[in-house]
Amino acid sequence: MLVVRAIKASDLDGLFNLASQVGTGMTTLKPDMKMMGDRLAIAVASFNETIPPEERDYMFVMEDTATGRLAGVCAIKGAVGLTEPFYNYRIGTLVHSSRELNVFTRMDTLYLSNDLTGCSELCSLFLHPDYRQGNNGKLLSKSRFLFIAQFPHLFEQKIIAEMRGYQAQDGSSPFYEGLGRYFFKMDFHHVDDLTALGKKSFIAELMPRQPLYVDYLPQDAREAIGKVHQATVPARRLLEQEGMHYEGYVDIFDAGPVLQARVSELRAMRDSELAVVERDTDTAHACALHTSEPYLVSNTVMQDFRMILTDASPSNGNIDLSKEEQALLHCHSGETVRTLSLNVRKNQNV
Amino acid sequence: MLVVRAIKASDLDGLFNLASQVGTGMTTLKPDMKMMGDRLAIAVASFNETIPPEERDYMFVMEDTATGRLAGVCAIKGAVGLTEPFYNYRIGTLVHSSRELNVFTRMDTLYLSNDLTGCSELCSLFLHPDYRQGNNGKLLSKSRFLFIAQFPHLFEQKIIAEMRGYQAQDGSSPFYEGLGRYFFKMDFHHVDDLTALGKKSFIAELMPRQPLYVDYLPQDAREAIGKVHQATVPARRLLEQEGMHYEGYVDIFDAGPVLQARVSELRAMRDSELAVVERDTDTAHACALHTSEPYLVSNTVMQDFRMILTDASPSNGNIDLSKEEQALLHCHSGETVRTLSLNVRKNQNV
Amino acid sequence: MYVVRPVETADIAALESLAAVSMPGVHTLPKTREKIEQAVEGSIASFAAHVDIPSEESYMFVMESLADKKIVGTAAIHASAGSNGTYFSFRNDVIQQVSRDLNISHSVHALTLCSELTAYSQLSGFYVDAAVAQRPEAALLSRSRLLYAVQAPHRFGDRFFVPLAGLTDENGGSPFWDALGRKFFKMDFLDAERVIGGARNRTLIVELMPHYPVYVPLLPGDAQAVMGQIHPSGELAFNLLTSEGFEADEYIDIFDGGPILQAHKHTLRTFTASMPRRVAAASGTPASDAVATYAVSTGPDQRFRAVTINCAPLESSETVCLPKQVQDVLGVSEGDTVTCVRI
Amino acid sequence: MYVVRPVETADIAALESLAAVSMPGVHTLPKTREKIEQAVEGSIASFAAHVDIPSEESYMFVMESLADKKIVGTAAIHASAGSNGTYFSFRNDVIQQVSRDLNISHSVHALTLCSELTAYSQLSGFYVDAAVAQRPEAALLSRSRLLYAVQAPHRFGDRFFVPLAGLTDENGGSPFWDALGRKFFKMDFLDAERVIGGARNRTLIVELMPHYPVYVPLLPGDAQAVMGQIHPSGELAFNLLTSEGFEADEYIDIFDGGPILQAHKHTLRTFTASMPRRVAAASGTPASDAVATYAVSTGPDQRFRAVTINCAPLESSETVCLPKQVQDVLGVSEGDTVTCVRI
Repeated sequence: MLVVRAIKASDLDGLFNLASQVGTGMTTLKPDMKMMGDRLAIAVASFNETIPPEERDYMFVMEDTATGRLAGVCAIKGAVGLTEPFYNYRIGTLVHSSRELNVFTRMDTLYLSNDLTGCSELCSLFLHPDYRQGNNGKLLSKSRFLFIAQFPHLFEQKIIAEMRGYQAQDGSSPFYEGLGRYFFKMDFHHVDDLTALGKKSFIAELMPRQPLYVDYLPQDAREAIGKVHQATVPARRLLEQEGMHYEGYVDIFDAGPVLQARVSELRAMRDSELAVVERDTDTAHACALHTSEPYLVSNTVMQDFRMILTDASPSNGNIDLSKEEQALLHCHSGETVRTLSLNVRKNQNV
Repeated sequence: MLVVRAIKASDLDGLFNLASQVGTGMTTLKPDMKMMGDRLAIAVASFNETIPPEERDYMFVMEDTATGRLAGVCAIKGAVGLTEPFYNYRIGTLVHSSRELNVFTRMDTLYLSNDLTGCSELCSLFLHPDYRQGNNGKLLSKSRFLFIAQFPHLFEQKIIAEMRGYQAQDGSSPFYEGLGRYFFKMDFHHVDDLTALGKKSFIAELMPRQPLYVDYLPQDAREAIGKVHQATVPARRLLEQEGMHYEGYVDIFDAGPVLQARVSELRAMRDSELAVVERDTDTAHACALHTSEPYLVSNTVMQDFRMILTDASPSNGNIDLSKEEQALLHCHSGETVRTLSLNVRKNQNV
Repeated sequence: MYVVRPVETADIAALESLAAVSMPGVHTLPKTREKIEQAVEGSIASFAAHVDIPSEESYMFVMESLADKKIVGTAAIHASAGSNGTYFSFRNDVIQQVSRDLNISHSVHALTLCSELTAYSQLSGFYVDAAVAQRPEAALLSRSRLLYAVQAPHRFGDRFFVPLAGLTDENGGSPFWDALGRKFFKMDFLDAERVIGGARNRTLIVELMPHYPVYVPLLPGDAQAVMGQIHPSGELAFNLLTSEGFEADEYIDIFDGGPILQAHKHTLRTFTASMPRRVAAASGTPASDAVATYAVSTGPDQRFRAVTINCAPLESSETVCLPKQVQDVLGVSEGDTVTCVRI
Repeated sequence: MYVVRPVETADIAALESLAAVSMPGVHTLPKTREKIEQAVEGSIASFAAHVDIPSEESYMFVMESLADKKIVGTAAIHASAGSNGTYFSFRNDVIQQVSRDLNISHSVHALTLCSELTAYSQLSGFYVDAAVAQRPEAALLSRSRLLYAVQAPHRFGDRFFVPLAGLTDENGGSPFWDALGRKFFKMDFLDAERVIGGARNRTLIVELMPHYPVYVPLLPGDAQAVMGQIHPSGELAFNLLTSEGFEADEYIDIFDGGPILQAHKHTLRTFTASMPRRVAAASGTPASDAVATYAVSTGPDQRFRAVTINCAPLESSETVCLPKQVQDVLGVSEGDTVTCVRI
């Protein structure tokens, strides 16, 4: 059985093993014992609420309870950009119009910005290849929204997620080749590594400050704007189902999209429901609502937050969870859990 | 009884009388027979769908059926900024940070933008002073969202509403005095009139193009950014209840906020429900759900769209409307109407 | 012998046939009868005008072959480029890019739309017949505008500039336009020039042209290659102007990327090296020590005339010896003062 | 009699006591023993260095009263302002605002952070004792830096600039800083200058300073009022430099808004009017026709010396008559060539 749960100090080795599988392209999850240990300490302090909300980094692991093996990881940061500047390009619109000539030209424009400073962030999602099947990916990614719905006061008004940007067949970034290279004079991966290390003053020093018309860029660079890496397409779709949208912010190097949402408008905030766990009896099972719709269920305890996927559905404020499920959630009948249908239900009234 | 309905060609005189009450500060509703006649013709063509969706201007009037008098007006434009540039200031963030000095400065910045080009717009809301009581203002303002929920395919992905900006006691605009006056060298009201007339090339000619730090402005100009005129506070609140948010766009002259939303995330899109009108019988009335919660109800006919407020509530896909209500809506039992609770219901699960 | 003089109404027909000669770019002659008439009338009014502050005046000169009374060249100068708006150009900026952390240091070129040439005096409309192009009279024609400015400094600014036509391809297309202006104007180069009439001071420029610097490395190679390059037809003008003291490099044209030469009058030879000299009599044939060619001019205004003469160096002389025929052409007599500058 | 010469290790103690004199701004002297030692050693190494491209060299001069062997002034010149980064300043831009529709035309001033002074040579650290300030030796000291550049042009750029301290209030606050720098640095003017050590080429400037033009009309009145104004202590330097040919107005300091004077060497009197002259003997007392004061200098490098003399105009003479004492101070003999320029 799989459970997604708050990370613990004892997970360091498991986390390191997991990170060793990640490969390039994920700057926040590198198999570096020192970095990882530091981050884990912050995560534990976050769940224990011993550091201020904006410094927190809630990490979750997916554990295969049969083996104790860690199958995946994901995280939510309380706020970004409060110690190092957080840069993006924002795509804006400028209209150049002349009545006299009857010309009306609408141009996309890149603005170097720190607009997302202070937003909460979904990040560091990784599922081990052995577990990439069924609803595991959905469980891991969407579990974070249940946590947010349970503790919304811990997060900023807006939440974002940076998506890995489009790369050509040969692994190059057309956007970087069409723009960044002229100013940074080094390879894309080198630049990416520098930012992962937090060395960002070179961005202030070398990046063009003036708004740039997108039309100045070569065709392939233009097309890469807001487009995710092929491997990231499913992850993007999952977040969009939860109410996150691409609003014109992209990575300054590869132009990968930033998805964002008001926390208050996330599907989990609007549609997740509290339910009381029913006693584990045959009667309860017999009366329970039967649907083919899987549900995400979490307990409501910060320090030991745990989430699972179940076939049970909440009904009239109750939910029928099996003994095993209750054990996975560390909860008992009569206690309250939070529920959210795994998939988005279609609105019949539109 | 009051009904909000699609405007008709025969409403021109009534509309002119209404506009005569408006006074200054509302550039889109001036008592000018020629302008008004032109606009009315477009509105009629809009409901008849004889012009493309982006050119449409759906105007609604609130009619007092007892007297036939027009009590209010409001409108939705299919798209803005497609023939004349639509300017705003966007408030962005720039971070100036130096590790060496341990300085981290977060600055708000004004960008001259045409980002909202192509958005649909809520505009021209005016309720005659004689009718400013009870739920009339809510009915008039919110009626538009029922129309959008019924015909969402007619609108762009995003919808906006410009709010009149803050003015000092003496009627001056602190934001304009702190910024625009240096570049336009004329009075605020003169500038406002020019833009109302569609003369906008002077903006391209005179407005500073470079991003401006908000901190350069005097204190009172800074404080006016995103703040509405005192008389506009209630109108703003109504729109915010429906899911519209201030996202950092303001008027270039008075810095009044632009509220905006994704159409798909409007409350009316998520929560409005279709319901079948029950036969007007005593049994139906007796079984009807009784709540103290007023509902907005509309018919579903584009050319003759009509909305009222009712005490009836939808229940299991049906709604019990009285003969009078059915007459106001031009609908009959067995037909489908759209319903939305007038007020926002609190989410019990947060 | 050739004389440069202000244009007259009688020259209109001759100008019309000159205009029929096809020329690239827009900084040349008015093309239609109506435009030519306007230009000639405007010039006559300008020479006649009493001027306090240089404004919309535009002075047009023609070079006439005295032998056959043929017009063989034209040249013009506008008192103030921005008199009717703002004169827009691209300024060549260099941005230093230095990162000490990364040990990177390089510079990036950027083009910034600017109005700094507004209120400069603008030279334009230079054209000479091929037969004269290699003769010192070509320089005389180009320079006569500045000789007039030396005589009437209150009619002009302290700074002068000259836009020269940029490089275009065989079809009249401009790679620079295709990379920039076309994106905003949505039309072909020649159509844009036609619709704007060669002007650089129109409201539609500020409405349509980019307001933020254009980073040159982002431009396609062919657009970068033609920046600051002149159309072959402009070579003669370019050479005459640079030897006069004009400098390129700082500004280029916003449409075709052609060079804009500019200078403060203190650095122009016509201003710094022109000498007033008293007219003395001379025999009709040049003396055997005639080692130098001079432009000699007189005025004022409508009576402006300029010719070239060959004579001994004038630097240490108080007079200039002019044959009777030359005196007649200039409209001067012995004892009058003329302005001389070595060509 | 006073001589200007390169600083030596033996001068350190004297410089330390000079530094004790309180002076505003940052473009003056190093203040601590350690900084002074660094500066002196750097200067000695610079004079001794073989230079291909001007770089981090910094040359420091002192003026010594020969009567009492006292140091009465100092002056310095840096080979290349941006050798260690990029030299930042504000450029004064003027934006033309024209609307033909509305018949509006005015101009708006804007300050743009720029790096154009990078690679210029920078004059700094000018200080003279009050007793000498009114004497021609003050001009000698200021100019000796340029006299050295005339002798060793390969050690310097073609352009020079000098930042002068801006206006501050009685508490050392700067209204210009309060309106601009403070908003980004979040600290007082003097603290900022202390932490940055008067430098204008540090990474933290590009990190903290505004990257977009500052529209001057939006600045508070007191900040606008001090833009380009000098601190009273800089008046002597300002007057000496402007009469040398330096121009203000185009750039101001990014911290205090003080003027930055700049010039191409072709417009500086020391470059355009300096004359090489052969040394001839002279009596110890000035001749009765001594109507002019000259700076006379010799070199090379560490042996650079400069003094003032009074003598008859040298323009039409091939020699300069120097008394034996002066020859000794300069380290020259009859027949040697020295560089002379009128003060």
